[in-house]
Amino acid sequence: MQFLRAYARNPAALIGAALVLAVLAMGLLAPLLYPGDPLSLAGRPLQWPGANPRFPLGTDPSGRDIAAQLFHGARVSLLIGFSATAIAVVIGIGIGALAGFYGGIVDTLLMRVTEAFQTLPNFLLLLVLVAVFGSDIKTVTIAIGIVAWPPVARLTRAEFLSLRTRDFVQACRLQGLSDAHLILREVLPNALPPVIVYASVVMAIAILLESALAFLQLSDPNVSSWGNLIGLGRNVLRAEWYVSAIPGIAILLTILGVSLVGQGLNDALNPRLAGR
Amino acid sequence: MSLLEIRELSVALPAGADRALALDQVSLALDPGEILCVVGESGSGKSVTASAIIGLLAPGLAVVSGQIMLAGEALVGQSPEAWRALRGRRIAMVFQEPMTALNPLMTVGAQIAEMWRAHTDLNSRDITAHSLAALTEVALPDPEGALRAYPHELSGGQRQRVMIAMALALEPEVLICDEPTTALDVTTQAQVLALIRALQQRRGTAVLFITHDFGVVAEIADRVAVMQQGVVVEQGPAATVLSHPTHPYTKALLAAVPALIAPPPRELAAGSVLTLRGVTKTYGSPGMFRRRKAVKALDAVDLTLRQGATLGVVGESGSGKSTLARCVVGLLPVDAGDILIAGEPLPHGRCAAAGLVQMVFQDPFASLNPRRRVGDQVAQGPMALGTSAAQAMAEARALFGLVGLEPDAVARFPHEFSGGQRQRIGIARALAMKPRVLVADEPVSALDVSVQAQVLELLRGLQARLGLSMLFITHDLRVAAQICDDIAVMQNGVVVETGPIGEVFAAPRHAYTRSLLDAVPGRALFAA
Amino acid sequence: MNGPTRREALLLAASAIAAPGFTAMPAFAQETPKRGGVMTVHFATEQRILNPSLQASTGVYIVGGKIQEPLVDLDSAGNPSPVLAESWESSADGKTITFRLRQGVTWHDGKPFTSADVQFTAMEMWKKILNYSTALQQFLTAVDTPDAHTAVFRYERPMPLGLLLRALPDLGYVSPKHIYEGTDIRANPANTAPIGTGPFKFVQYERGQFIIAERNPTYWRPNLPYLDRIVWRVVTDRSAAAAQMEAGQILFSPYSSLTIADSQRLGRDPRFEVTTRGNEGNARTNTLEFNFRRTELADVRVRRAIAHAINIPFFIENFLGDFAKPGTGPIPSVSTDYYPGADVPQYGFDKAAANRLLDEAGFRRGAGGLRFTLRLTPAPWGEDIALFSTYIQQSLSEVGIRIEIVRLDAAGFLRTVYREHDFDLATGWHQYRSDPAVSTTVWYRSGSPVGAPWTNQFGWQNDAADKLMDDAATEVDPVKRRALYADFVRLVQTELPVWMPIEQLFLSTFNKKLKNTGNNPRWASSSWHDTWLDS
Amino acid sequence: MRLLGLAARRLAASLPALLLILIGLFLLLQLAPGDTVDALMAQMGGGDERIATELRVFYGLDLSVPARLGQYLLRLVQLDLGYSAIYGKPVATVILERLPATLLLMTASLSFAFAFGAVLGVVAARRVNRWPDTLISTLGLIFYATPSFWFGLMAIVVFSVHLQWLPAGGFGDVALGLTGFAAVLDIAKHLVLPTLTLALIYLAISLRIMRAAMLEVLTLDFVRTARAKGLTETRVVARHVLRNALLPMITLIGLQVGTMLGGSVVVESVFTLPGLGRLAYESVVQRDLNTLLGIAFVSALLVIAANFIVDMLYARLDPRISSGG
Repeated sequence: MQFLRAYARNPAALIGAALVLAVLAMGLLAPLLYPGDPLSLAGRPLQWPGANPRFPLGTDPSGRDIAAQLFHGARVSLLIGFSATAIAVVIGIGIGALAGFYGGIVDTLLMRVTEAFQTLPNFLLLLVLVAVFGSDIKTVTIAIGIVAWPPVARLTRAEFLSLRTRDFVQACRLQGLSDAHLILREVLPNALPPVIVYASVVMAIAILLESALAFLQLSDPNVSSWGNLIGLGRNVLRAEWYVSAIPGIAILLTILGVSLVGQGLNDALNPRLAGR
Repeated sequence: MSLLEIRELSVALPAGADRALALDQVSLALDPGEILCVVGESGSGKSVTASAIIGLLAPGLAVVSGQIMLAGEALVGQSPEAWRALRGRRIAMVFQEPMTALNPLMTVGAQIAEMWRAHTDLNSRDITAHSLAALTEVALPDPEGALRAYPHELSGGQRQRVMIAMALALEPEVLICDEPTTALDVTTQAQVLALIRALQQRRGTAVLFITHDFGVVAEIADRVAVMQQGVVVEQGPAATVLSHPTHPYTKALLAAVPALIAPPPRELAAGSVLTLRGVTKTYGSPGMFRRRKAVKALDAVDLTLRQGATLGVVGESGSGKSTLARCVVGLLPVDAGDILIAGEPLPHGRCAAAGLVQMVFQDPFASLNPRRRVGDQVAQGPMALGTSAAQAMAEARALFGLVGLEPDAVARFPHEFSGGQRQRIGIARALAMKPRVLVADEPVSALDVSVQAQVLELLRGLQARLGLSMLFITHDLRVAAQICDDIAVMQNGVVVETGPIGEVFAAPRHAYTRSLLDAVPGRALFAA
Repeated sequence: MNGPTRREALLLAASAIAAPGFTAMPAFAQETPKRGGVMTVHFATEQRILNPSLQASTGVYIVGGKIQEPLVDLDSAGNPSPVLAESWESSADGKTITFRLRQGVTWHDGKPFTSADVQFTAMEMWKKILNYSTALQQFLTAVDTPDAHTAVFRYERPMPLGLLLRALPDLGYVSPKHIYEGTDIRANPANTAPIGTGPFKFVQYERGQFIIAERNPTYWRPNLPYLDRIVWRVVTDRSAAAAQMEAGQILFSPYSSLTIADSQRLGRDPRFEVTTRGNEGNARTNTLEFNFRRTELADVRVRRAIAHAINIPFFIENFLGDFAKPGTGPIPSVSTDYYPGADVPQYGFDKAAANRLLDEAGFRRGAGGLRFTLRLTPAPWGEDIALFSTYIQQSLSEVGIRIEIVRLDAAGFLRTVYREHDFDLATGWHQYRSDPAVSTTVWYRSGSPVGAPWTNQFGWQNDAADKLMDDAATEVDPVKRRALYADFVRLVQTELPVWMPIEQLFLSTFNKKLKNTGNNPRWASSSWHDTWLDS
Repeated sequence: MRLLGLAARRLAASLPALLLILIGLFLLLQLAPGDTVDALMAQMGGGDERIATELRVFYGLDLSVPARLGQYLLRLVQLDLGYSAIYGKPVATVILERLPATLLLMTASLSFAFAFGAVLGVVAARRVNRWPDTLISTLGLIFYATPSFWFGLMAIVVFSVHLQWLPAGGFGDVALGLTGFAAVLDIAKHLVLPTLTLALIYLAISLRIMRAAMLEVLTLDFVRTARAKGLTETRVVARHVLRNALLPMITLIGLQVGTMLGGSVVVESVFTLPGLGRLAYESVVQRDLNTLLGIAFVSALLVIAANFIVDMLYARLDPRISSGG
C-alpha cells in the first residue's frame, strides 16, 4: 500500500503506467476491434493513412491493415517483452545468486561464462542464434532471453555479494538454517528490488532487440510484429514513410512507458533516491 | 553583545516528517574565546543548528522564523553570495566523518589551498606556504608530505587534523565542530579534543561544539546547551549543568552515562565454557594477480570465558576484537589455534553449532531482515532444529516478553521498531537457540545513551536470570565497566592484558590499557 | 537484407538468340558520343571474386565483364559477334571447333594475348571450376594451339557450334595464363584484382565500398572506350541505392536491384529510364514448389486447388506493377522457339473450384475453417518473392489452408529445401536459359542428385515426363523438338509438380545522361566499350 | 613496464572468456542449416554437385568438427585468423578493411554520447526538478526509447530525402575522387547521421548516469565541506563534484563498447556503411565461420582494450586505485 502510494505520487511513473496499460489494452482489444488475421490481405497495398476511411492508418506494402497490425503487434511486443524478460531474469538471478552467494570457484566459473556472453556483442549472438535455430517467435523470444541475462546476473551477484555478509544473514547462519533458506528466504527478497527495476530495462531491450531483428527480416514473419512492419516499410521508405514511422512510434511509446514504470518502481522502492 | 547570537530560530522539516519543526525557537549565544557545547541525542536538532548557522541547511529544511546574528550582522535573509563569502572566512566548520569529508580525488594541499583561493588574492607560492603552516599548526607528523598526500593515505585522526587546519586557515571568528571526534578511537579523540582546545585558546576563536557525548562535554565545554526534539531545554556554564542539572531530560541523560568504575565482582561458579588457545587469523592471503599485504587480525589469542560470566573484549578499531567475535561463532575460519566450547571444538554442522553459540550484532538496522516478520526470524532457528512451528512461535512470544517487548509484536516487521527494540529482538533471536555462549559484538554502540543504558540493563538482567555466559565486544570502557566480570584488552590482534575488570581498571599493568583509560573523556567528572 | 540479386544470377546470353523478343531494339537517335566522364554503377551483390572465367554470375559480370573479355559476345541483334575470337568454324563431325584469335591484343599488364591463354583458361577454368561450364565442357578433351592465334577445341562427343556460341558470351571469358599458371587458381590474388584485355583496367577494390576501373588506353578497339572511369558503389540497401540514383551518385542500377516501389517512382521521373531493355536474354518465372512427401501435396487436386486459390493477375497488378505478367508454364513467352502458347492447362483464380477440389481430395474444413497447415519456405532473394510468399499465405488462408512462413537465409534455404527436403511449399525463381534443356527440365527430371539446387527435389516422378524430356534433349529436328516440349509443358501443367505462375524480366534503371545503354540483350554484363556520358 | 604488465594481466584474465566464445560460436554454427558452400552456391547462381564437393574440400569442410576446431585453435595460437570462404581473402585482411569504418563510427558515437551526455547530465543535475532538468530527462527517456534503426530511417527521410542536407548512406563519395581535407570532410558528412543514430541510446544512458552521479556526489560529505569553505557553487561543481561524478561514466564506457558493436550491426545496415557490424551479419548469413570467429575475436580484443583504457583513465582520475593496485 505504502509502495503504491509512493508510486502514485510520481507523475512520470503514472504516465509510464498509463502508456503500458494503453499498450496492454491495445493488445487485449485487438481481437475485438480487428477480428481475423491481421496479416490477411485487406485492400490495395500502400494506401496512405486517411486516404481510405476503412484504413485510418493506411495499408502496408502487402496490402495489410496497419492499424490491425499495430493492435495485434502490441500483443506480440508485450508477449516477447515479458517472456524474454522472464527468461533473462530467471537465468540471471539463478547464475548471479549462486555466484554471489558462494563466491570462490563457483563465482569464478560462472562469471567467466557471464563475461564471455558480455564480451560478445549481444546482437551478434542473437543473429547467430536465429540463423541456427530459425526465426519463429518462440525461438526468437528464447534467444533474446539468452542474450539478455548477463547484466541481470551481474546485478544479482553484486547484491548477493553485499547481502550475504549482512548481519541478518549471518544471524540466520548461526541459527542453523540451510543455504537454500538463506538464498531464497533471506537474501533473494532483499536482492530483488533492484533486479525488478532492472527488469524494466531488460524488457525495453528485449522489445528493441526483437524489433531490430524484425527490421533485418530475421524475426517471425507469421506474426504481426511492429518490427516486421518497420522492416517492410523500409522498402518504401522514401515515398510511403508512414509504414515505418507508425510502428516506430508505437515501439517508442511502449519502451518509454516501460522505462517510466521502471523508474517509478525504482523511486518507490528507494525513497531515498526519489526525485533523482 | 555576543559574537554569535541565535534568536528564536525555527526551522521547518519537510511535510510528512515525524514533527513539524527541526528547531523550535532555539536561542543560543556564543562569545569570543568560548566553547559552547550543544549536546543531545539523535534527532534533537543539534546538527540542524550547525547547518543553519553556516547557511547549508539540507534540501527540504527552511528557516521559518528567528534570526542568526554574527557580530551584529543578521545572517538569515542574506543573499547566497553573501553567505558564501562568510563561510570559511568568518564561520568555519569541522564535520563528523573524517573519512568522507575530504574529496578523495584531490590532494590535501589542494583542498586546503582552496580556502585562500576562494577568499584571498594570494599567489600560489604564498598559498603553499600558508597551507604548510596550517598543517604544521595542527601537529601533523609530516606536513610537507601531507600536502602532497591524498586523503586515503591519511588515518582518520590525521584527516580530522587536516579538516581542523582547513577550518582554521583563515582564522574565522566562529568554528563549528559537528561531532568531530565521534568517528575516532578514544585515544585519537582525546588528542583531537586537546588540539581544538589549544588552538581555540591560542586564537580566541568562538567554538560551537556539537556532541552527543557528555564525556566530551565535560572535557571541552565552557558552556552547555542541551537539546531535545528541536528545543533547547537547558543551558548554562558547563560545571553547573553537568553537576546540577535542572531539567529532567538533562538529568536522565547524565544518569545514563555509565560510570567507569566496575561494580564489585560477582560470585561465580568455577569452570569455563569457552576457551581460546593460540587463535590466529590472517587477512589478505596473496592472490594470483593481486598481492595484498597480509594483516594479522588475531595473533595467538588465548582467552577463557568463565561459566555464567561476561568477558569483555575492548580495544580500538583494528584491534581484532570483531574478528575474534566472528571466529568464535564460526562465521570466520581460523588459521591456527583452537576455539573450544564446553571443551569441544565448534562442530561443522550449522545446526549442531547453533545450540552452542549465538551472536548479538552491532547494527540494529542491519541485523534483521527488513522483509520478514520479526517473530518468524526468531522462530525459524528452533524450527530448523526440528521444533514445531507452533511451539517455536510460542517460544518466540515468550522471549519477546522476556526481552521487554509485547509478545504480539512478533507479527510486525523490523521497520516498525526503534533501534533499541530491534536490539532486543536480536537478543531474543539469539536466546531462542538456548546457546551455551552468547557473543555480543558492540551491541549498544549504535544506540543513544539512554537506550544504551536500558539494553545493558536488559542484558544484565537476562544474565542473572538465565545464567548466560557472554563474550562482550566493545570499544567503550564505560560500557564494559557496566557489564563485564572479566576483561581482555586487545591491540593489533594481540591480547595485551586480561583479568577481572575491577583489578584491570583500578591498576592497569599494560601501558596501552593505561592510555585507553586515560583517554576516556570526562573521566574526572563521571568517575563517581 | 542481403542482396536481392544474389541469385538472380546467370545470364546465359545465349538465351537472347532463342528469345527474339528483343529484336525490336529501339533505334537510337544518332548523337555524337562524348569522351570522358565517370560512370557510377550500383553494385548490390558483392562477390567472392571478380573473375568471370571462374564464376558465372551477374555479380561477377557486372564488374569483371568490363575488364576481361570473352571469345564471343552478342551484337545488338543478339547474334554472336567476335571479340577475342575473330572467327570460328566447326569440323563436320562437330568434335573439333577452331577459333582464330584476334591479333595485337595485350593484357593490362602489357603481356600479349595468345592462344596459350585460351588453352589454359578452357582446360583449367571452364572445364574444372566455372559453374555451368563444367557441365557444358565436360567432353572437352584438349585445346590445341598450332600457333599463337589459333585455338582448336577438341571434344569427345560432338559439340554443336550453335550451342557453344550461345554459351560463350557468358562462359567464355579468358584469363591470363601467365598470372594463373602454377598457382592455386581459387586463391589467386588476381581473382579480386582481375587482369584482362577489356576496355577498362582494374584499379582498386575496397570491399564493402567501391570498385574502380579506369579506361584502358591501349584497348584494341580504336578510340574506345569513351568513359574515363567506372566506379561500382557497393550499396546493399535498396532504398539507399534509389536515393543515390536520385542524387546522381549512381547512374545505373542493374538487375532489379531497386525496390519495386522505387523502380515505379523513378520510372515516372523524367531523369530516369526504368526498363527491361538490355535484359531480354534474361527471363525468370516465380515458382511454387510442392513437396510430394506431404501426403496432402502428393494429391494433384490439392496442388490445383492451391493454384486456383491464388489470384495472380491481382497480385501482379497491385504488387509487381508493369514489369511482370502471368506465366503459363515453365517455358516463358519470350522463348518463341519453344513457347507452346497459353493453350495448356491453366489454373485461373477460382476460389470455389479450389474449395471444391480440396473437399474432393478429402481435406474438409475442420475447426475454425482450417483444412491443414503447410510450411512455406521462401527463397531469401528478391522482394517479389517475399511479397509473393505473403500473398500466398493470405490467399490460402481464404480456402482453409494455414501457411506458416519459414524464413531462412540463402544457405539455409538451399540446404533445407534441396538437400534435406524439410519443407512443404517453397517459392523462388526459375531462371530460363535460352533452351529448356539447360536449366528448366532439371526442375522436373527425376533422379537429380540430392542437394543439387534448383532441380527436382520434390519427390515427383513421372515416367512419361522423363521420357519427353530425354527425347527432346537429343532431338535434332527443331519442329519435332518444339512439339515434344509442348507435350512436356502440357503434361507438367496437368500434373503441376511445380507451378510457375509469373513471368518477369530484370529491370535496369538508367540515368538518362548515360548513352548507348541496353543495346544488346546482355548489356549489364557486356563490356560497355561504346557507352558514353552526356554531360 | 607496469602498464604492459597491467595489459598482459587484463588479457590473461580475458582469455577464458575469449576461448569460451570462440569454441561456443564454432560449435553453435555447426548446428546451422547449410554451410558456406551452400551460401556460395546461392551467390554463384548454381552449379553442379561436383563443384560443391570440390569447394567443400577446398575450404576444409570435409573434415570432422573436432578436427576443424582443433585446427582453428592451433592457427589462432599463431595469430592466424584463417581464410574467409566468402571473401576469398585472409580473415585478417577482410576485418582490417572493415575496421576503420566501425572504429570511426564507434569512437565518434561514444565521444558524442559521452560529451553531450556529461554536459546535459550536469545541466540537469544543477537544475534538478526544474524545467531544464525535466526537459533534459524527458529527452533522455525518449532517446532511450527510440529504436535506433527507426531513428536512422526517419533521419534519412528528413535529412536526406526531404532536406537533402546529408547523404543517405555510404562511407564517402568515391566517385568524386576526393583527397586530403575534402575527403575527410566528405567522410565526416557521411558519418553524421550514423553517429547520431548509434549514439542516441548511449547519449540517453550517459546523461542519465551523469545526472544521477552528480546528484549522488552532491550529497556527499566532501561537497558539504567544500561549500562550508565558502567556494562558489561553480567551483564546487567544477573542482569537486564533476571529477567524482565522472568515475561512473568512465566505467560505463568500458561496459558499452561491447554492446555498441552489436548496435553498429543495425546502424551500418541502415546506412550501408562498410563496417565490422555488417560484416558480422553477412558472415552469419554466409556461414563464413572463420570471419565470424575472427570478428568475435577482434571485438573481444576491442572490449579488452576499451576496458584497459578505462582502467588507465580510472587510475589517473582516482588516486585510490593506483596506490591500491
